[in-house]
Amino acid sequence: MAEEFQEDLLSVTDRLAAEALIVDVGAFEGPLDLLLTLSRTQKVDLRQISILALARQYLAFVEKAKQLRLELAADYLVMAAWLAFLKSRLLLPPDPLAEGPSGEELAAHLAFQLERLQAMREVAAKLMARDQLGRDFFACGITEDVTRVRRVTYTATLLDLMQGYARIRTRDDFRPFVMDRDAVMTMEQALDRMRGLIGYAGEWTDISSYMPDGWTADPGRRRSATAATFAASLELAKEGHIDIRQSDTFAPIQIRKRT
Amino acid sequence: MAEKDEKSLFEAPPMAEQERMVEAILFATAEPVTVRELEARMPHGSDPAEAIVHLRKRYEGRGINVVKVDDAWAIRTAPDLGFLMQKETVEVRKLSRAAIETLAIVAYHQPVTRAEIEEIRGVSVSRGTIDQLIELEWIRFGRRKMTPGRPVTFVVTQEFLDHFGLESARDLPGLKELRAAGLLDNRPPPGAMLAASEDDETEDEDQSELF
Amino acid sequence: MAEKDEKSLFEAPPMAEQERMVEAILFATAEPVTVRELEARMPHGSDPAEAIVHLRKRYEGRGINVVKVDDAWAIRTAPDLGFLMQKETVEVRKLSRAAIETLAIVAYHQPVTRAEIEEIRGVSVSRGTIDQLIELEWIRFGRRKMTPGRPVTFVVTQEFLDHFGLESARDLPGLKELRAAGLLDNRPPPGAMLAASEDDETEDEDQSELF
Repeated sequence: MAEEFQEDLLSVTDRLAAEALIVDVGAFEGPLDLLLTLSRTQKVDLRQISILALARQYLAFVEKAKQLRLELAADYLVMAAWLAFLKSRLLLPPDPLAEGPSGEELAAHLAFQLERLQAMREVAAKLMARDQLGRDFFACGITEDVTRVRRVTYTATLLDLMQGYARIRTRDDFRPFVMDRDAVMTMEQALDRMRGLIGYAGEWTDISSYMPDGWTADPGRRRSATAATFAASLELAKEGHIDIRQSDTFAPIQIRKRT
Repeated sequence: MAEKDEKSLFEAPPMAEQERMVEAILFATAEPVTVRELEARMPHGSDPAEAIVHLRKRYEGRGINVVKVDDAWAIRTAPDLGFLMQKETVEVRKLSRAAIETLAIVAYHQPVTRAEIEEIRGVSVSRGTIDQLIELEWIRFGRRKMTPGRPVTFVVTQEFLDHFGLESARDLPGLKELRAAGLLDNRPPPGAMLAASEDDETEDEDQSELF
Repeated sequence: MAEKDEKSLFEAPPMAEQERMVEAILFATAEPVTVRELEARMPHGSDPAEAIVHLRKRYEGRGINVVKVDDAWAIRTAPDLGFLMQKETVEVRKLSRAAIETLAIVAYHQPVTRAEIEEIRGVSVSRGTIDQLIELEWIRFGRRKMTPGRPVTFVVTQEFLDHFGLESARDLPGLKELRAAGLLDNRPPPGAMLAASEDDETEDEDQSELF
């Protein structure tokens, strides 16, 4: 009871915080950056942060963005899915038979990542605040005026060298700019395809069965098609056309038409 | 007689004279100069390392100082007098936040691969960020990593140390604390098996081509 | 009270401090600096003319001296040490495109024969280009190839590695890495993506082998 009550309380403040963040979602450099900002609202040492609370805050943020019909990049949704999974792992009593890392281990690693990113930002600021050559201290203003011996030497930079090599090795590839989409399936393509098919999906179906013909044999094409199909499924789920589920980490992802 | 002449020909100049020579060479060279270079340019038998010790002492507290950069030496103005130098200041190209963070990650985690930078920042490193840092000569390619795929690594350069007034990468601010806190460890995500890390490698490599 | 504050605000720094300031300004400025300019840049009430007298004395007989140029002042190396500066007067020119490309091919494909270089570049390599690279001590002759005619090969030198800040030629980034760093703009031809990335792999491993 008390736990439930607290969760509600949390989600109210979370929702308020989420609303404030949504205004400048463009200012975040991806999910980890957003998580770090969210973690500051807990006002504790990063080492004592509650990952569970953080997961709730993040999910509230994504939920709010959905309500406002805001476009969130796919990696935000992937992180949301992962955090939802983590949340469930943290709340459920540990299953001794379950394979893979425990919820605590995953949470500890996320906390580590946040602390490390925060630390890198702090030292980056410290670095830039140092006295800098040409701004705070200076090299000799003149290059020596003694001109006794004149010898011509030639120089080149590593960049010249690499660009030179790249130029030769790709000369044959050069042609007027066209987008090579041969081995790349875009999310738009996958979306178009799935919209046509989804009407028939009354039962739970593995999303791998939505992969287009001819895209499964070649590993490169298969990888691209898998990514595009998955991203498209998230998009369709977001739009409310389908339900999506996955029973376990790395288990098949299944979808069905929402009724 | 001839023997004596020959001897004096190879005798090193007195230390005071060697100090003058080092002073002149460091003054005339914008880039830091290594002891080995000094040795090559000074008369046979000179001991530039000792001359530098004297010279450095002589310039203590002066308007210009002898500073160590990596394994080389340079003369630089004292940092507290920067305010006099407005005229000399060249506008440094403003670095993006991504570039600054990437630079810090290379400095503190070197040698570091592109995939590791991305793992720490949580986003992919945009084209041009690395390019810009290489062009500034603040980072360069290091040894390849002995992991699957043998990815190239990045390390910071002597120019980087010179620019930020660091004697060596060990003097980076807060380095000890970060190391003590374990924040510089390469900690793989839990459950990442060898196979998984191999997968990651290829994934990271091909990312820019897929999307 | 206010008057007193104002006065102390404008009080000139001690002469030793003024000397430091003049020292730093003269060192960091390319052109000789006039007393009037010094006055304008130093705190109100400073007496740069006197500071110069002290400074000049301090540098008497040193490796660098304070010298008068017209009505302005500058720091210059002592005239008797000019012989040490010969190295500073080399004129540096950019390497030609043909030379850079040839050098790059040697670095990436070594040991490589002249015929192989020509095949990769698609044009013949002039004698002068190879000579120039050898003279720069960036490439040298390697082993003869065990193919008919036993042609000589070229490899890069330690000087090359030093100049380009590389620990070994194997640390040079592959095509895929060049592309990832944004140094390579065009994409591979359609369908070649997989084949190309496999190629890259072997290239990284067997850089010495020609494919």
